[in-house]
Amino acid sequence: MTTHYLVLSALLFAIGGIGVLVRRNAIVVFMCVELMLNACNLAFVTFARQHGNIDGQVIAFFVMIVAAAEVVIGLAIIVTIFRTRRSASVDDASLLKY
Amino acid sequence: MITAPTIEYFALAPLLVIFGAAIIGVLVEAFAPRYLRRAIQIPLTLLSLVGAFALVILQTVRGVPTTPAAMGSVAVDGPTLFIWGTILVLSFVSVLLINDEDQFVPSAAAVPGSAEEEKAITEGAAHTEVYPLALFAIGGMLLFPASNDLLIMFVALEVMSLPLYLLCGLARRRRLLSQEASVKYFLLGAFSSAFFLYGTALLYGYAGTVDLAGISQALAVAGGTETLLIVGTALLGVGLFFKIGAAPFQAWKPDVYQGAPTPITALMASGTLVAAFGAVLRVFWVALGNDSWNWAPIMWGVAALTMVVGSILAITQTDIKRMLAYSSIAHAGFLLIGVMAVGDRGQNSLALSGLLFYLVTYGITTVGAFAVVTLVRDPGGEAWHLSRWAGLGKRSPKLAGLFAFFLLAFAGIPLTSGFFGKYAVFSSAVALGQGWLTGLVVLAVVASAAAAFFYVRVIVLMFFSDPSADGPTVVTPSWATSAVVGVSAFATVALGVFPQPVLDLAEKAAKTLFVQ
Amino acid sequence: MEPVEILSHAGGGAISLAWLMIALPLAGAAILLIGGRATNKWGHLLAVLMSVGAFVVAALAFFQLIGLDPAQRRQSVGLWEFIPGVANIGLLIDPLSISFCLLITFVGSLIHIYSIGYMSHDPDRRRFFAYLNLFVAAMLLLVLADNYVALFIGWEGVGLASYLLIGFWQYKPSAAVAAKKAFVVNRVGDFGLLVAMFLIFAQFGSLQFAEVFPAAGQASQGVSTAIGLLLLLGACGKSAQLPLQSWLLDAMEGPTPVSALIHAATMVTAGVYLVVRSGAAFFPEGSTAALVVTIVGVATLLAGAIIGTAKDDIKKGLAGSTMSQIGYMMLAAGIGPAGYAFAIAHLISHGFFKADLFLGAGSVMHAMNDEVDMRRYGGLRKLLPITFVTFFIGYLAIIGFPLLSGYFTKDGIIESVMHHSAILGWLAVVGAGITGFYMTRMVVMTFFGPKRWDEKAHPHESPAVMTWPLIILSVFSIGLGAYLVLSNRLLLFLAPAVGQPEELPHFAPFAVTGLATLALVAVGAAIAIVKYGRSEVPVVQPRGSFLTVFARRDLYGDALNEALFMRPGQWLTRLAVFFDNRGIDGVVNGLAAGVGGSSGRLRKIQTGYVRSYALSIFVGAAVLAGAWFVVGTL
Amino acid sequence: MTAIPWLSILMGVSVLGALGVSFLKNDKLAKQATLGVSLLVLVLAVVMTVGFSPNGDRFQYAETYDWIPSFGVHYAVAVDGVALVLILLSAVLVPIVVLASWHDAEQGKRSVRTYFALLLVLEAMMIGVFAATDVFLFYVFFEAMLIPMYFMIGSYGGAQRSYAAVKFLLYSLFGGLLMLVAVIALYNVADKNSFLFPDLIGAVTDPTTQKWLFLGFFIAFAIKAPLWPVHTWLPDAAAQAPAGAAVLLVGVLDKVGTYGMLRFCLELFPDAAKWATPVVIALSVIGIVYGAIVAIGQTDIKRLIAYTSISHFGFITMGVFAMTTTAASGATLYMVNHGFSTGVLFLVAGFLIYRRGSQFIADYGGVQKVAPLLAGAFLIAGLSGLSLPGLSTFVSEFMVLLGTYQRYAVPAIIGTTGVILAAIYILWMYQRTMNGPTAESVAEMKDLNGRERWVVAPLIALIVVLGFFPKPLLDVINPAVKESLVNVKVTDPAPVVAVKEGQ
Repeated sequence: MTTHYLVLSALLFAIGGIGVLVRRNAIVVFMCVELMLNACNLAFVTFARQHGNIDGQVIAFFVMIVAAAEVVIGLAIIVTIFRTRRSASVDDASLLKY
Repeated sequence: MITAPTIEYFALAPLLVIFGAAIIGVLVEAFAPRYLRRAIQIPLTLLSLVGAFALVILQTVRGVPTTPAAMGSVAVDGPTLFIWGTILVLSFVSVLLINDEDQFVPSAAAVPGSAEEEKAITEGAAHTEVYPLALFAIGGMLLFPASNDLLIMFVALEVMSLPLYLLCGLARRRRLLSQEASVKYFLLGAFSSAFFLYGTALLYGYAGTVDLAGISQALAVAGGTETLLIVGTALLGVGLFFKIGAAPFQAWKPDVYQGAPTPITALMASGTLVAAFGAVLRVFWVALGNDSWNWAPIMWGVAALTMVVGSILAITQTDIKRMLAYSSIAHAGFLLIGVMAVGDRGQNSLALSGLLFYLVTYGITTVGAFAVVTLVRDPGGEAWHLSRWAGLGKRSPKLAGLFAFFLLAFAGIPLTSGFFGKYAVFSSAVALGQGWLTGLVVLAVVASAAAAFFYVRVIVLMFFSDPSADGPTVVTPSWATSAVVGVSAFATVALGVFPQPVLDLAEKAAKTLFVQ
Repeated sequence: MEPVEILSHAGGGAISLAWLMIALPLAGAAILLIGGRATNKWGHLLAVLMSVGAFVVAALAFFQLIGLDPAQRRQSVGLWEFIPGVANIGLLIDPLSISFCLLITFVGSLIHIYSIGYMSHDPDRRRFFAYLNLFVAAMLLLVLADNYVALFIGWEGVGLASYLLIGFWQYKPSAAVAAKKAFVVNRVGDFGLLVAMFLIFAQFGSLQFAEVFPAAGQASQGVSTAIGLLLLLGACGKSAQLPLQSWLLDAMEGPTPVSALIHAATMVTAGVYLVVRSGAAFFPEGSTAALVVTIVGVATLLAGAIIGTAKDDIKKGLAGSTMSQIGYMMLAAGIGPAGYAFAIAHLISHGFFKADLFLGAGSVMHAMNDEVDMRRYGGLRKLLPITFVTFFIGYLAIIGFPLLSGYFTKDGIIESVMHHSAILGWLAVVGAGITGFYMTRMVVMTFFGPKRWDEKAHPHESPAVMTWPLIILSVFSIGLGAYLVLSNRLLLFLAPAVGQPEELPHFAPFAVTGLATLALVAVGAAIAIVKYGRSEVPVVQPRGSFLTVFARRDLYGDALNEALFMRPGQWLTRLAVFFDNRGIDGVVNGLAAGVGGSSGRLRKIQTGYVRSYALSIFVGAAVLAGAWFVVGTL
Repeated sequence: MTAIPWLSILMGVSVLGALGVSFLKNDKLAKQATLGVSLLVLVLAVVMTVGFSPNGDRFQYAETYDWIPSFGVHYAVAVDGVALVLILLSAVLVPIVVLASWHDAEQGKRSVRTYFALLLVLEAMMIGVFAATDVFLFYVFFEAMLIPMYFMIGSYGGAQRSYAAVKFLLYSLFGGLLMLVAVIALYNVADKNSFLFPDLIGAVTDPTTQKWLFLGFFIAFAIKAPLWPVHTWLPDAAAQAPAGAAVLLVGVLDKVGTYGMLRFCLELFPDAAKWATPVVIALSVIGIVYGAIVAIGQTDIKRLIAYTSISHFGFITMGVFAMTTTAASGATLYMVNHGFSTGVLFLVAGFLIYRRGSQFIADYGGVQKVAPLLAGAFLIAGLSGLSLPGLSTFVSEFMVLLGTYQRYAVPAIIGTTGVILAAIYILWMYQRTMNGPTAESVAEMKDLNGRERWVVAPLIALIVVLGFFPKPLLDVINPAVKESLVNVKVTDPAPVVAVKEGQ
């Protein structure tokens, strides 16, 4: 019965993706990305179970670490730009174009 | 029953050296007094790069290992070593550029134009963290093309990218653009790596392993039409295409290249591209090699779109760095042709050597070009707007001449390295003898004819139009920068006239192909 | 009949030095042109010397030639390999070419001498003499060549010389235009000659007379007709025959000696030479080509005569008559060996008396400070006695007054044409009548009647250097015709070169045609005397009847050319230029602009919004996956 | 065959000269040095020519070294008769151009020595491109040549210079890149692992492949030549370039196109060439007439000359593709003669324009009165442009038409009308500039000075001498052309009527 888990992870991934597209607040966008990563994790562990090997679970741990590192960097950047612009809207940051 | 893992330390030595140096660098930041840091960091960085390079040479001489290292998760084979060598050289020259601290913000945390920034400037503060960050990024670049399973590849991707996200935001001038570049690169990068990861997950689901060799075996058994495989490959592709800046995933490149500090742009445009192509080759040739009939057509479309978008959009650019970004997109398109030129072993090694050579030539020329860009300054920083470059040929003929030469190399004029790079890839593609690929080559040459227009446009500006009264000043380059320009100019000539030695290396590296 | 084979010259004697004929004047021209002002003082003397030298060589060669027995009289002197496998430069000394050489060098020398006086006041006299020498050299190459290529070199060489000399006073726009016109119209003829050469080469694989003529018989009828007509086109260009006559009248813009030498005595007869030279091969008796030649000839002789009747410009009047006289020669040349001799005879005698007339006209102009309008002459008889007498002799010769040159040669032509075809013959007779009219008109208007010139002019006889040539020429104009024609001297002399008719024509003085001709000439002359001698000649040209205007306007030849070629040509040119700039170049630039424009539009895709970039990635991913499915299921 | 590497020496001297000149600080010295070097090259070239044995093997002075083994590329140079005369042409023209453009570079207050250094670089490449017997090497020179010329037009040209330069570069580059694909394909199809020309002859057999490769090469050469309708870059480039550069552009660079057709299109892809002949002949004929007509309508002297060249290139391509010995030899000779005649035409026009400062015909009139020598030179140049018999251009034009007629009568006849049109465009230009009342704007015009006479005299001498005695050149050209046609497997049509044995 692993299919449901897969569907769920796909849904989560899709929601995350849509979120990135529709939300303006940089933090929220970033959270959506994290959501996508976690969707991946879900998929990994599911498949791990499906194949009956633990690679997937191990990978999930790796991903969490990476995600954490990403959070550190990401928040640093977002905070800096927030301080400069007094806004966390990703749409404001659109000087670079064409 | 789990056997204890064996690690081939010698094979991985270059990686270890770089990462070790990076960590030391961090410690230096933590403990060394501010006035000493720079004096420590620069030699540390450069030496580690040299050391790593020496180790790469040593391994090449000692004989290329034929089996992947670290329980099959890191493949140190001919191509890897060649790519490592290339990346290390390119990083070395890029670091020489970074060494010019006038490029970097004194205190990234300070709000632009705020009092504290003034203070930082007056104190002459500097972010020497730049060096360890760069080293981490370089380490990532080394690992990325060497990783023999998708997990390592993902980790490497992040290790390479995260420091770059930060570095992009550290430009001393035009802070807003720099920060914007940083945040854009970060968000999009994270987004795309999520795709990469999900693709990995699906492939894991398909093959039951993330080991590239394992995936290709699974393909051999199961054939190539399962949904998991298809979607997985597609998403994996998205992540990789994003990194090399292939259309339609190229959008970040111009913005980031434009906003980032020029030395970092140089590092990304040369090192990252090389690493990313290494990874692309590994994934598509090692893991999906048996499936080329399915992915080649897709890649055909991507390549065509990429070279057209790159060439066309570059024509009307007014920012020099942005223009070079589009040009690098176009070049990514040309390189993809080589990735598709797969056939029997001989054909593969031909295509591979072509790609490797192209990467070398393009990387070195790019660094040189960006180095020149750092030298042409306005009161407000670099003279980024093309119109400011008008008549540079009269103000400082040598510099303008060198830049023109680099541009001609990009355009692929004979007797420059760029020509042989293009030639190597195109000829391997034509050698396949497939109409669809030859057609793409024709498209490529038409595109490069269009691309030639905007390179030539800059030359026209520099040489054929008269300088404006308050034209940009050309700063006298630091020893490092002039070294960079000199080296890359020399390499561009040498590879344009006597490419054979490097070609030999590339061929030797490509002979063995990637280990399974 | 098969022409006698050409022998390559054994060597020795003046014949092997024939190249000197060309080399001397050529050297003269070169020295004067390169030497520049340094040669101003003695340049003209050198030129005269060279021309005389050429004459001496010609004379010697001539005597050596008649020393040989008739079968031997076709000596070719190879000079050097020109285009390997195509043509060599070589000279052919035979009765035909040598006759021309004598004419050219002799008359040429006289005109050189005359010019010393005529051009004495011109600052550019040296350049003038250089061009004259150049012309003589080219003309000799034309007639001496032993193949078509060398002939063509001379052919265009004389064209160049005539261009330079017509435009000698190039600061006069009219002169410049006339020069250009002459060259261009000649080029139209040369086009024919060129294509003829291609055809000959494609047929016979050679352009040497010695190889082409013997083989000519084997070519198909159509081909040889085509060759003939193409050659004729060339001849028409040089000899100002219809339809390429229009340049000759304008050519009178050149200094008068030029008109005398080039546009009366020698160059314009080159066409006749070409036809006669190739006659046996490509204009065999009764062939279509030959027929066309006769038609062109007769048409031109009438046209020229008619034009001559209406001109008030003395030189243009003479030019018209030149056209008409060459028409006679063409006509004769068209009727085969029977006519060749008379054609050449008339050509030679015409060379003398027409030169005489032109130089006389020049002398008159010299006296009237370059006034050319006969309506402003009159009664010059007493003031210019020598000029008058010589001119009058020339006049009698041209109208064919009994026992003078023209009488024998022209009547000879008319006679033999009569045998050939009555219609042509009678047309020729009519032409003679008109000649009588316009020449008489010219003499009367110039030398008789009251003086009509204004006070500023002080007519005076020309210096000896100018009058002596006149005298010599007029002497020849009296006797030469008889010498050449009586007892078929020239015909027999030329026979080895051009062949001879079955039965020799015996010249019967005062035969029916002869008398008819004389009568018509007399009538014409009488009308002229009545119209211009007895009645007052208005100084300003009257409007004149339609016919007169028709004649004045050169039978609307120029108008025709303008309507048919010039205007359409100008339109075509404008069209082409427009098409090139807007059309072809437009496409090129349009393409570039299109790329640039699309770039300008496409870059807007790069909105700068992270979310739209993300969207492109998202969509891209979807598309990729979709495409993969499609490909996978293929 | 001498052991002396003549061709490398020729190129080496020019390149070293260029380097030397570019380092000289003193402009005057730089000029003299350039002149010296180019004269030295000329002398060497002449010596080499003397040593050439026309009836020896086809390729002489051969040098072959591996350059890039992994691409099968050699540094292989050698000359046959055709290449030799074209190299000689370049060697003759360069010193004259140097002398002619003594002051050209100074107008734009731009670096004089750069200009002359570029000239020498260009000379080296011109020699190289004709000498290359390795297709790849040829391509390298073919493309690389563009750059110095591009800078000469762009930095030292007239008002529209950058437009003209860019147009020139991109147009040629486009053709060149298409050719690059063909070159690569040729290498792979032939599968000889070598780019040496002799190895590649007859290597491509499949007709379809031949056609594609032929097109790849031909388009590049057609643009270079230039052949109608891809000619529009030439008038702009030639009109904007300084006179000297224009001479080398039209006189030599464009010949690479026609030379390439003869050497590569015909010999490497004979069947495809025959297949394409009707079209090419048609284009050439159009070019002849069209170029002439457009030339008549020009108001700018240099543009006019450029269009006359387009007409002349029509003759050359027609001669090449007529594939008869006479026509092909004529075409080759035409390349040389056209170099001289257009050269002197451009140079004299350049002197004229330099004096008056205008390229427009309308700004002149009656120059002959004030500057007879200038006018005389202009006239002779013009006459050679309308290929007057006795001048070298006639010989070649005559041979081309004669040879073409043997196989393609109608095109030859149409082409011959060009003779009439030529008379119109040349003489009309001469009349408008030199004849008539002297325009006050030119009343003060100086006549040719000593330097300019030295520029014009040698060319005119050459034109006249070759006009009467072309044999030396033809003796060198003919054997080579015959060899090529043998490779193309065509034989001259025999005359319809066999005459008694002469030639």
